[in-house]
Amino acid sequence: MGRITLDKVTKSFGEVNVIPPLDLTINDGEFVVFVGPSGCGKSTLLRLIAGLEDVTSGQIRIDGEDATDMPPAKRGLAMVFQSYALYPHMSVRKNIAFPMKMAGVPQDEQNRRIEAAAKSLNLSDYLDRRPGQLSGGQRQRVAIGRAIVREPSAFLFDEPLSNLDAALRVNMRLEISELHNALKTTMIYVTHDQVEAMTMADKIVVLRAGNIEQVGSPLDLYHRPQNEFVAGFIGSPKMNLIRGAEAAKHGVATIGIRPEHLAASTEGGLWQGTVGVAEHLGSDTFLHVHDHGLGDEPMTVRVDGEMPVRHGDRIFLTPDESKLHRFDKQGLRV
Amino acid sequence: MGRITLDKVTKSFGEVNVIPPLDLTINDGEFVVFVGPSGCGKSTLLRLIAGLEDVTSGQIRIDGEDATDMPPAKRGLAMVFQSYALYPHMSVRKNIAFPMKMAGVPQDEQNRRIEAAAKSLNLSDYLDRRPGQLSGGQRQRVAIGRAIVREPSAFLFDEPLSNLDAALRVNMRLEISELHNALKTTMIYVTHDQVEAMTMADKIVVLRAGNIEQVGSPLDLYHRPQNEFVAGFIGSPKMNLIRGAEAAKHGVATIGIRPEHLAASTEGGLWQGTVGVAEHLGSDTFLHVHDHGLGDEPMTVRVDGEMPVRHGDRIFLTPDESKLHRFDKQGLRV
Amino acid sequence: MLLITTVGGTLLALLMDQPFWGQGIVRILVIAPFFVMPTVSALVWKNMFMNPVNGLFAHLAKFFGLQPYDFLAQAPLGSIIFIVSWQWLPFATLILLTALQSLDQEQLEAAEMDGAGPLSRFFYIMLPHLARAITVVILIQTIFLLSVFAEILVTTNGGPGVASTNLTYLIYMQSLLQFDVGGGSAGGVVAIILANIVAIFLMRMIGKNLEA
Amino acid sequence: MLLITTVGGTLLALLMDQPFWGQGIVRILVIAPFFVMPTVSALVWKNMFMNPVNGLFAHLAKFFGLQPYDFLAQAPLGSIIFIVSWQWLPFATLILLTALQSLDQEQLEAAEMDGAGPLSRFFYIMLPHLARAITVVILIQTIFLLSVFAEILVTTNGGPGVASTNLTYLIYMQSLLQFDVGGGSAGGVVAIILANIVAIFLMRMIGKNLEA
Repeated sequence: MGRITLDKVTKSFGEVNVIPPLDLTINDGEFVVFVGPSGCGKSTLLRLIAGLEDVTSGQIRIDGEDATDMPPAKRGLAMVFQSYALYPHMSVRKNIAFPMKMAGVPQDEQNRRIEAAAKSLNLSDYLDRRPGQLSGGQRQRVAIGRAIVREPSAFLFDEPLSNLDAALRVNMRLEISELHNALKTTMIYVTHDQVEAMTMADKIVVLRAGNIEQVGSPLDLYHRPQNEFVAGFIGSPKMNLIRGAEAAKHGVATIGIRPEHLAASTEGGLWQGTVGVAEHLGSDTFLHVHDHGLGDEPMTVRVDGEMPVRHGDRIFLTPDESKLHRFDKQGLRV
Repeated sequence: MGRITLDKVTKSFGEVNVIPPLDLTINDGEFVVFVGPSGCGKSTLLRLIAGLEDVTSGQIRIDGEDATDMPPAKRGLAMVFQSYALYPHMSVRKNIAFPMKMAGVPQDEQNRRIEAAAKSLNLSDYLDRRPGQLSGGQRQRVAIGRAIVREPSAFLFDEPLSNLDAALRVNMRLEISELHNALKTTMIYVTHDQVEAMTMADKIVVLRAGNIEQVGSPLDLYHRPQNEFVAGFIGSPKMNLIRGAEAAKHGVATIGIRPEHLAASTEGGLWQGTVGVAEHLGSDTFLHVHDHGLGDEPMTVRVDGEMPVRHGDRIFLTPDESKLHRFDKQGLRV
Repeated sequence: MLLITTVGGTLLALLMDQPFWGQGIVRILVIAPFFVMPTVSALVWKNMFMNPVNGLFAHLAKFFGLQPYDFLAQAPLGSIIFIVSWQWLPFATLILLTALQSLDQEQLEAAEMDGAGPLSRFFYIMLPHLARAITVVILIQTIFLLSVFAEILVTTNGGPGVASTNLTYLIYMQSLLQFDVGGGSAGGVVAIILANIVAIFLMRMIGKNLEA
Repeated sequence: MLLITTVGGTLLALLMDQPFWGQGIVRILVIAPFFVMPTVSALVWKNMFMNPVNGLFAHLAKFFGLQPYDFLAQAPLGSIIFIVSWQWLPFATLILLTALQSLDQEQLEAAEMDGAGPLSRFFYIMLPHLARAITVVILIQTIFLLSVFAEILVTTNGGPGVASTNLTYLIYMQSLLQFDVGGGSAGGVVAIILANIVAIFLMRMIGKNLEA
């Protein structure tokens, strides 16, 4: 079981109010991602749930039980830290065994769980090494192993992939997703990378300055962003936001159109501009279009496959009207 | 001018041969990216060109002139380092002025160039700050500014974006591309990230263990990888490589198909398997398909837009025969 | 004598570490004695605190109705150990404090999540982390304690008898007070060799530290 | 005297740094004198090298046909400065070496690309980087040199006259040899205050270092 409820939780550091009153329910077995720019309070929120920080007011309930004043160890949660936080003077085996040793699990049971975790994480060959002798990806796995053996009611991940390189990050992302499919345990995952959030989450919580901007499934957020901030934050490349006269035509303050919902043509279309940087990825082409008369920012267009245009070429863009997002003066969705 | 020619260049550190004899020509005005996994010798190659390492044998020519034994400062090249390598005790202005001061450029000319560089890089407001007071992206710009004012015949970039976070990396990538469009100067760029290589390069040099695996434009490498290594390295997500009976049907040792050239269907198709992790990005869906009987690795499929499948669903895959890559036993393209 | 001082000093410093985390002013006060010159400190202790007639301790003792105790005469070794410890404690504290602060906070938090109480955290996480720093402190102190000279000269002059004589003072007496230059020089060479054996261990430690 | 010693030591150490980069054994040899006890070193110098009859320097001088020179009698201050410098040089070297090694190699390479020669690199890149370390060395040495005691006692006994007397030795003489406990104590207090003023600067430096 791993149902976590936050009820009017606030957190202040001295005078600074990091988290204003915040309500959130995380259901058993869900993979929830907290995402937001740096300094948005997402890590603080995770640490409140873990018990590493005390809430200023409000209540945290785990499986219906009030856990607000429980020490971290009693909450039945396991955390994977950004720095992995392995114990450098212990072997991998002892690192993984440490939480069980503290909990007084019998030796036989400890060995059984270590073997099982090591097998599922491909760590069996490294059990007697020190963390210092392992690569970044292996350390990450040890940290996950140390969390698994506790058989927690929920896993907490604090930007676990930020110290890995691009290729390894994609692999570990898949491994964690597969782990969730296999264990079906509640997982709470903090990241600043919206791609990680979109690919891994059942439910995304978008945070800005301690406030929840939107809660929903990845596709909810992609199709119906509640405000301009979420619209600009979710999706890669970023949504094009257009203000002024063009938006007024639609009767709103701002309209947004995603790069993949713009049709590009060299013959004709609704808007025109000149090609700036053209990024040819083979599978797609991203065009950055300047001088379109719709604002100062270049517009980004995604074209499937290839498009034989070069720097300085004239290009026409036509938005898919059905995929247009409309926002009012306060930046809220209309 | 910035035409650089490497003629049978080798480099050994003691007994270890890092770069076997290597020939390469970089034309004036080209944006060349050296890409490869870590330890492939790409940084060493850049440092050989810069003159920070001495070649063991062979010749480096810059604009036809033998530069093999020239000191770094005389080669007319400017380098942007991974750590930015700014001088921490100098203001931004002095940092940018340093190479001109060393070259004895008159004070008026120095100021003119600093103002011009600061303006084009949005640094005008920060000229009197110390590097320690700047953000990562700003430091990166100062490092580029210090390179620009020298008006070099070629820029050398050594993984300049690896210390920035994902969003900033995309921005700086565009800025460097725009800089190249504006200056038309030769640029040599080292990275381990194939996306950077694909989006920025005129010409990509793929390196493995000091050997050049392939040289070509991004689309050359995407459409006609010369061997399995390049096929697997270029493109995101990775190409699916299939060996054994299925490949034998095509009369080769290995066949490769990119995730975007596989059609997925829930009704029927050539191959079938079960969905493992499904990554819903909104604009695309990436499916990782297991139990397809074609090998141990899961197959990756890219579906445009959304596809309503879940973990454990049955799915059918059909490759686009015209986009199939064929490789022989030695891993070379057939 | 050396062992008692160093081990005692190390343990005391470890205990003292806990409350001082990040409190700048307290830290300066703690570290101040380290910068007081050995001769001065010995004199101050001798005359101001331990003097059986006018010393502060004597006054204290009288205040509680006890017999004033001539520390340096009755327990010369103990007194010297006390003075030297007082001087070297800040040094150990400083080094161990720096080491403690270099401990990754996330490791402690991970251990807390793993169910380790304060005592377990100290023994399983902090002590292994400090192991190297403790060794360095012990080695450095050993070298310097070999040469505690000023204190002995000023306070007890090596006496009574040779109860508080150490190697350096022995050399001094041999060669200058008894004009036995040969014996003194021999002692000097022995001392240099001894110090260098310890120094080699120390250099290895520091070398490892620089690499890590 | 203090200034000459520290500045001289610092400059010498800086020059010595260059060739020793990364050469472990040479480094240990250079650092060894630091671990030799002050008394011992002073004795060794006095008897083995500078003695006008049997000293090594005397033999050397005779070998070259020169008049043996009684260093300690003729130039007491110079001799003491020399001995103390010899002792403290390794300390400065060690600290500055560590500071130099913490200098980012890419900065030097960037300067090289920017057209700075070895001399420009030293003045524009290395010296500013070392500025803080040099200050720390000067401060620490100042504190310790205030208390150079053993050397003076053993070699010149403060004489001839008071030519080589410093503050600590003055206190020693005042309070013990002349039994003027009051004057000695006063001197002691002055010394403690002096040391602590320097120490406060030092602590600020170290504090900044820890933050950076």
